[in-house]
Amino acid sequence: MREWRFVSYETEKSTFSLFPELCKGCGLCIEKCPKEVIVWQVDVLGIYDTPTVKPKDEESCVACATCETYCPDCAILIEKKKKPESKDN
Amino acid sequence: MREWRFVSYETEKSTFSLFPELCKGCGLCIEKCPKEVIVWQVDVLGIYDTPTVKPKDEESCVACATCETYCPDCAILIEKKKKPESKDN
Amino acid sequence: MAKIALAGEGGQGVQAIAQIMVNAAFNEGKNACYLPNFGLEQRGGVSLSFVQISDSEIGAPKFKISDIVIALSKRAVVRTKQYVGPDTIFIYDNTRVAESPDYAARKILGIPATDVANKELSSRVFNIIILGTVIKVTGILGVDSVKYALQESLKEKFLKNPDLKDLNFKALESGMSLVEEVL
Amino acid sequence: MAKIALAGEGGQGVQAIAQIMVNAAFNEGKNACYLPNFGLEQRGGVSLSFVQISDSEIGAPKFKISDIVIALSKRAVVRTKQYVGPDTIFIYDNTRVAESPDYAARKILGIPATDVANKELSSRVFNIIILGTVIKVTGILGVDSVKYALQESLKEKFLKNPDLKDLNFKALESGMSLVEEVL
Amino acid sequence: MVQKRPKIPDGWFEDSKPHLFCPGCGYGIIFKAVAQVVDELDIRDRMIYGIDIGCSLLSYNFFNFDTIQTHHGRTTPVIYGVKRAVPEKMCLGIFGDGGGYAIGSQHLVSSALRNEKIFCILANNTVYGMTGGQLAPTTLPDQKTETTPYGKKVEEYGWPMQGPEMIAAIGSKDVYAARGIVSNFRQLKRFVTRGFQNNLDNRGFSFLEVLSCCPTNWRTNAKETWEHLDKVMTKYFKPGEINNPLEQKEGK
Amino acid sequence: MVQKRPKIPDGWFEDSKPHLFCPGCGYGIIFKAVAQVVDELDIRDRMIYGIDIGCSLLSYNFFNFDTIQTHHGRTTPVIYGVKRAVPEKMCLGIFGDGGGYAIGSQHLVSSALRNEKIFCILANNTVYGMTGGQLAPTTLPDQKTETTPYGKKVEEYGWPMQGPEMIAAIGSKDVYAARGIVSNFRQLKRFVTRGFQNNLDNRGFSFLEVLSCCPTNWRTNAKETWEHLDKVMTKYFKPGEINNPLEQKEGK
Amino acid sequence: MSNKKPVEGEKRAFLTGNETVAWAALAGGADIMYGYPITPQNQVMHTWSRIIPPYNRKFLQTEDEISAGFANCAGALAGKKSFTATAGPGNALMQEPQSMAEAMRIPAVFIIQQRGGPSSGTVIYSQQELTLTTYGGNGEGWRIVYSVCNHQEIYDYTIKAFNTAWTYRFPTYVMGDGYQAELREALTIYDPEERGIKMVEPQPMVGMPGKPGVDRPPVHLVNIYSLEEELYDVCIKYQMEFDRISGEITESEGKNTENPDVLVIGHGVVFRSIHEAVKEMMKDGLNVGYFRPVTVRPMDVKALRNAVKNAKKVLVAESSLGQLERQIKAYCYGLTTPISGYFLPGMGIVATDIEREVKALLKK
Amino acid sequence: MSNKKPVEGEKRAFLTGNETVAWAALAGGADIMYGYPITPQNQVMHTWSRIIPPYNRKFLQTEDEISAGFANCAGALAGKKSFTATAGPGNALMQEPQSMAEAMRIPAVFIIQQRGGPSSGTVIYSQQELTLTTYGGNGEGWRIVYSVCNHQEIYDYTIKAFNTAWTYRFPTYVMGDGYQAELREALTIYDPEERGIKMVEPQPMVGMPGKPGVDRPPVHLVNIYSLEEELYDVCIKYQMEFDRISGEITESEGKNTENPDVLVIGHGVVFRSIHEAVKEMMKDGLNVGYFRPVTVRPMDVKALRNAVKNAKKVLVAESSLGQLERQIKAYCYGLTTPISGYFLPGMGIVATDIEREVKALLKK
Ligand SMILES: Cc1ncc(C[n+]2csc(CCOP(=O)(O)OP(=O)(O)O)c2C)c(N)n1
Ligand SMILES: Cc1ncc(C[n+]2csc(CCOP(=O)(O)OP(=O)(O)O)c2C)c(N)n1
Ligand code: SF4
Ligand code: SF4
Ligand code: SF4
Ligand code: SF4
Ligand code: SF4
Ligand code: SF4
Ligand SMILES: [Mg+2]
Ligand SMILES: [Mg+2]
Repeated sequence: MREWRFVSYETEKSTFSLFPELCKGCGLCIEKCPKEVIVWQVDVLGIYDTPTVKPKDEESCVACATCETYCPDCAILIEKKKKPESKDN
Repeated sequence: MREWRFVSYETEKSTFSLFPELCKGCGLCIEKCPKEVIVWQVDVLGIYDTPTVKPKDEESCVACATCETYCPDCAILIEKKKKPESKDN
Repeated sequence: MAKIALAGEGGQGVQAIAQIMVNAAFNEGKNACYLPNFGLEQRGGVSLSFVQISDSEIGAPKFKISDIVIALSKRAVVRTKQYVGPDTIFIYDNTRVAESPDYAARKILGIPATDVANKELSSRVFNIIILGTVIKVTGILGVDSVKYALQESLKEKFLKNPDLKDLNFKALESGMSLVEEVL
Repeated sequence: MAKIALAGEGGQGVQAIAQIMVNAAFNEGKNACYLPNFGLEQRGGVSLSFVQISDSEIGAPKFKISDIVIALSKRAVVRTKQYVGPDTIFIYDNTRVAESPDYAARKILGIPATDVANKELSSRVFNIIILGTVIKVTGILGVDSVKYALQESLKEKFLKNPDLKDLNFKALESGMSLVEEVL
Repeated sequence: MVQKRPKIPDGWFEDSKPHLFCPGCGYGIIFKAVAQVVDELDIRDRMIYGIDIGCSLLSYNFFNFDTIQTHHGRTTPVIYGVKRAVPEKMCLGIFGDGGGYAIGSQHLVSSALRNEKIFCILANNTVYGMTGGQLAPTTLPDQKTETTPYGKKVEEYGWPMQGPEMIAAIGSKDVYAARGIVSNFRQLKRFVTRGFQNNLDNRGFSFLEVLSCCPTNWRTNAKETWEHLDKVMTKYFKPGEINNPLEQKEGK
Repeated sequence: MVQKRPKIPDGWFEDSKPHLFCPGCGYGIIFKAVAQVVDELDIRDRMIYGIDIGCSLLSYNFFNFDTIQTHHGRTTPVIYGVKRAVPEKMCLGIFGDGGGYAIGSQHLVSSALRNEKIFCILANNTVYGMTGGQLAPTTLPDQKTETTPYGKKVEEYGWPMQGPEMIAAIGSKDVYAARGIVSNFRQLKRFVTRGFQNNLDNRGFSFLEVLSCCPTNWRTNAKETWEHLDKVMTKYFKPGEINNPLEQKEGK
Repeated sequence: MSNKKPVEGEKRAFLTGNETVAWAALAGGADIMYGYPITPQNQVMHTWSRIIPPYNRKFLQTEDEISAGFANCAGALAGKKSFTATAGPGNALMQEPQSMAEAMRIPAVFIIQQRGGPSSGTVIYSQQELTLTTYGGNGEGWRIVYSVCNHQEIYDYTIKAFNTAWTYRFPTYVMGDGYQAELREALTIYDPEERGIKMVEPQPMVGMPGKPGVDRPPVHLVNIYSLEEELYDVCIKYQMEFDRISGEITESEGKNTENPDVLVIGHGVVFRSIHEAVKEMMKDGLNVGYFRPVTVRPMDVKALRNAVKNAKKVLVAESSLGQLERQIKAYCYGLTTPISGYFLPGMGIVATDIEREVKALLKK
Repeated sequence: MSNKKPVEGEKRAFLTGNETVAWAALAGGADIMYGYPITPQNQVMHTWSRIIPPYNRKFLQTEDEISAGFANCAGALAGKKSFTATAGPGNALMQEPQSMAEAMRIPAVFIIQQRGGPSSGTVIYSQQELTLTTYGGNGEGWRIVYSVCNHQEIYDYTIKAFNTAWTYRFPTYVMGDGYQAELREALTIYDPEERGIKMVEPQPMVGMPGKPGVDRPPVHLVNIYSLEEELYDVCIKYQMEFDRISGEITESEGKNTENPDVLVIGHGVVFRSIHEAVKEMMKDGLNVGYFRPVTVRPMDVKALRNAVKNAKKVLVAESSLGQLERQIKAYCYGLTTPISGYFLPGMGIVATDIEREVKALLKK
């Protein structure tokens, strides 16, 4: 099984992971996110040396996975966090 | 102007002329005539040595020219006769 | 070896008699082949057929000069001119073609096949009369084997109407004697 | 005669500097030609360009061994290997490509073009720095004529933003001196 | 007895008559409608006529106007090629259902799409006539053809092609799309006139399918031919105007 | 930190990723829908996948199933050729609007006509992507392309092609014809599922046009890309099911 | 494919050439035919579609020759013995898929019945598709082409074509012509296996058993390459394979090729006339011979050069304007035997034509 | 056609080969281009459609190459200077209309930019369409094909192609390749009339003035014939005309063809390398020469045979697997100068390749 480099960002409702070797910096995710969560970043460069993306903060993401769905390159992984109450169980 | 051999048949309402060099003996006219006027004949042969057609009598033809219209080979000419009254004039 | 070109109008049964001839030859163990011509039109063109029957191997499927040419209509007479050489026997239906063509052939024979068919037999067996003349002129096929092939090819019709067999055989024989008269 | 192969990622401006070079050569009355490579993908392939400048007639549009190879990304370094011969000067961007390739070239020169562009000038003139290094290494074109061609090709941009001209010329000169240091 | 002349339209090239089509072939009727309309519209000197390989080829010297015999299915690109080069010409193409709906369907589709100002008439005889009666895109269910000797199976080859409906669906409102039938000459002529008119007005592409007959490959006599046309074919193909950008919509 | 895996569908051939398509290309989204459905229907071992020359060619090693790269416009005859030979296979072809509506339109028309039990997905990006942005049959009015540098004139090239509508008009009721859009993934997946289902049921031909994006030739950024898709393209092309022989008609 | 044998034992039959093709394909185990009507091959399709039902074979009439050609490739890729038949403009149109078959080594079988050309020409006959069939398309002629001359050969080589295709994986052709297509003559039909001809089993190139990515890697077949070097490697490899197998494939026949005053060369149906003419002339004591390539691609160059070298003069006879002569001259470059041509484009050549031409050459 | 001249006087320009084609067509008075995109000729269409508006010329993008080819024929039949451009699989597909152009003597102009083959091959470069372009279709090669080697020639011969086509009424080709298509280099563009090149006026073959049947007989153009004999007569007539005019059309160039130790033969872009290599080797005192056919159809056979005869050895260099060599050998049949080939299918050939090969031959 191939291993892909990734960076993960924890937000309240999700773990937002980006696979820079897959990201081509197209920006489709940024524009498709219903909550305008995603922003450019240059700390991690994509496969074509382009900027990649990350969530702008820890609050906005609602873990809807729209970005994941519409990324043509499968460069985003959204892991929904269990609701706090279920954590208490 | 090319001359075509023809035979003409006088009926009450029409002059029915057949051009044997054009008639291929397909019979479409026979079946299309609304008055079932047209019949086969072997006295005059068509271009492929087939039987040709003629009106069966002098009464039935109504000079509608349906046969002329539908003959794919322009082998029939229908000349409508002026009504008898006009003849008297 | 016989090279026979047959030509007529569509519906005159030219291809059918070519077929019967090569079948008879095949049954006799001879080499035989037959090439129909095909023009652009489905109907209306002159129907041509090139038949070859031989005891030895056959070369080109189509020949340039015929031993025998059969022309059954005015257009067929014109169309077959190119296959006529000084050794050709040219046979035409003189009911349909009034004037004898002035081709430089060995022999030009007019056969009243249409007339005989219509008056003495039936217009349906017109082509079988022609078959008879060809058989006679070539002499390359046995009459019995031709009759057998004829029977085979019309088997179903003969079954339905046994009189037909007689009619056809009569036509064949009449064709043979017609040509004998003029040979 | 100079045979120069330039390779980089799409967007690095490889084709643009090839174009400026041959324009300059054309203006100088030299023979020049330039063949872009084209792969299947519209984007994502390595962008390659084959430039030739000469005082005499030019033969094949594409050559097999370069006098100078410029490789501006990791993939470009790999892709251009086949154009390297024992007499080749191989230049790469050592900001983007960490390890010096072990090709059997005459010289292998790492230029921190990206670094210099980003830090001292602007990432936009990265390719002009490279242009400077090529000009310097080949020595086949006059600096003024290159500047003129550069100006022509960016005329409209320069008109809109006159500072750009200076920036580009600086980049050109910086490219020239960068390579001088390592030559 | 005075010499009589057959009513051969001026648009027909009389020297080539009797023509090369089979006895009872529907093409003759289509050509009569075409020539009469050309004469009525007085456009003979502007006509460029293109034909396929297919039985329409037999009309290579049929008309009293300039004719280009092309390849099977290629009449359409040839006549739009002419039209684009010399737009003042009236470009008419006539071909079969094989040429139009099979091998040349990309041209028909594209002419409708680009709204080429040409007029295409397609003779739907449900077979490949010229090559001796093979399956066509229009062949009826269970119809026996040389390549469906046990009858055409719908599971294998689908239902008969709906040509003018397809042309109309492609998109342009300026396309004239209609279906005539050789047994209704008045209607046929009307459709032919409108087809030309749509080009004359420089409005758009004109397409007319004509339900035609091929007694040779159908092996029908005259009675069966008319019946097959009127009773059987019209079950699968509805005559009428499918799209008429000219005001006058065809009622019946 | 535990190793994370990108959500690459099993149906994708992971070794060939990142794939060869441009940044932001709509094909990637289509392929995601396809692979997810193939995985859900568990038909990977029955898949034969055909692609055109056209950007779909860049998927020659994209999927985890057997792939035949064909010629421009010829995916359709190749995959129905396979299907006729080995009917137990599921045959999918993906190609562009040039391949499908221009050079290969006769194959599409004929597959719809014969109701070939194959599934064709056509990416409508209103240009010839692979060759650098020429006019396509779907190009929008006034759109600038390399071969209409001053904008496409409707008088010259007509209105944009209505593909699924044409396919539906050809005649068979068993043809599945729909239009999806890459900006509506749920719907897209539903349409892909039904397209496959129509083949799995051995009912008929399935055709899905997908409004896709070509940011490279459109020269759009991400925002403009989505807007062009959702606001401009949908003015000319209506997403939805045009013909659905499966019961569940698509509401929205 | 059902187990029922279409032909049991050996049988004399009297068929047209087109019927012969269909029966041979059936006996040779063809699974599927894709075709588009064109004279003079129509009857192949007619016969095939008429005779297959008991044997569970398939037929598809496509929308054009492009489709028939590509579907033919597809059938073979899917592991079925697949064939098509075409002629003239259809053959021209089918070059696109034929070229794909060459590039992807697809063992598809093509039957060509040549008609008059160029363009629509005639629907009757010619040998004007020699160049097209051997070297058509934008490629290098990686094709195996049998040029047959009688119905027995049509039968034999149609069966053989499937074996050749599936053994060597190059597209394989049986090239006849309109005369042979429509001619009726006798031949022996037989079941190849009963004659000891081992029929090669087809193998799929896609859709093999197992789940791709699990049981086996997926197959990804291409005919386009990103780099010149990639294509170059493929070209060299395939050319070398083609050259290597040529020795096993080439077939030819010759008579009196040791030292003839005139050697007559011709292929296909024209060879019948050559054969007859040479036989007759030899009977008359003339020192003439013939050489006939059976495979016109690849050509039996060794035998050809030998025959030409030994001859005093060479006559190439063909129903085209020098298409065969051009190939003969290219293959025989370096030899000096004078070669002249007798060309009747689109027309039959008979034995007396050959005799006349040969005698004229003898007199010179 | 408007009267405005696209090019006034003479001008140096720095263009791609594709741009050069478009400008030459414009200067040569082309009225209309029909085309379908394919790499590497796309830019011909791009440039043409971009530059024509002021000059009232026309462009139509068709649905495929078949259509582009037939429409191209139609434009010429209608009396307009018409052209198209294609490559590779598009060229294969366009053989059907090209064959019609041959049969009907249609003066249509075709631009071919060869790409790698067979099949899709590469989009880059090759010389693998020589056979296809000179002898494609189901015909006899009644085509005039200029194989150009640099942008000046692209310009000159594109203009000339229209004159050749309209003078002789055979389809006329300018054959380049992907390298030349995409290469940028300098050339002089000019107005042909100002240079004293008389541009031939096109004449319609249909749609002439007057009412048919009244003012003039109708024109009925065909490409199919009912009888073998009719087609035969046409074939012989056209072949004779083609042969007759060949003397006026053929072009070639040679250097040191009197008695070279090695004569190098090549066409198109490969000739550039041959030219360079031979020049270099001659400088080094080697006795080498070259022969280059400019018209690859018809070939300048006399000059070619002369050159080959005088040489001790011949090397044919080409970016294909012997397509040119085969033609050379056929044309030179009877000569005995050893010919060897240097073949890089789909790959460029450089001067050092030629030098290496020549020197190896010299050593042997
Ligand atoms: C490229 C090509 N393919 C096939 C043919 C053979 N062919 C000639 S006519 C014809 C079919 C004609 O059928 P259709 O178009 O329906 O016209 P019809 O004769 O029925 O009027 C075919 C397949 C050809 N001439 N050219
Ligand atoms: C026969 C042939 N003609 C033309 C081409 C050139 N060609 C390659 S891809 C393409 C167009 C692709 O456009 P489309 O089908 O819309 O696919 P896209 O790239 O937009 O997805 C063309 C014309 C070819 N490869 N083969
Ligand atoms: S994560 Fe995906 S959608 Fe977002 S920029 Fe990267 S490639 Fe584009
Ligand atoms: S999961 Fe939804 S909300 Fe969160 S970043 Fe992605 S698209 Fe935006
Ligand atoms: S004119 Fe009318 S009624 Fe008289 S014969 Fe003709 S069709 Fe019959
Ligand atoms: S007159 Fe006309 S319609 Fe009547 S049989 Fe004769 S050809 Fe047929
Ligand atoms: S074959 Fe049919 S369509 Fe063709 S001319 Fe005869 S009747 Fe008419
Ligand atoms: S050119 Fe357009 S369609 Fe092709 S891969 Fe790039 S974005 Fe996608
Ligand atoms: Mg039809
Ligand atoms: Mg597209």
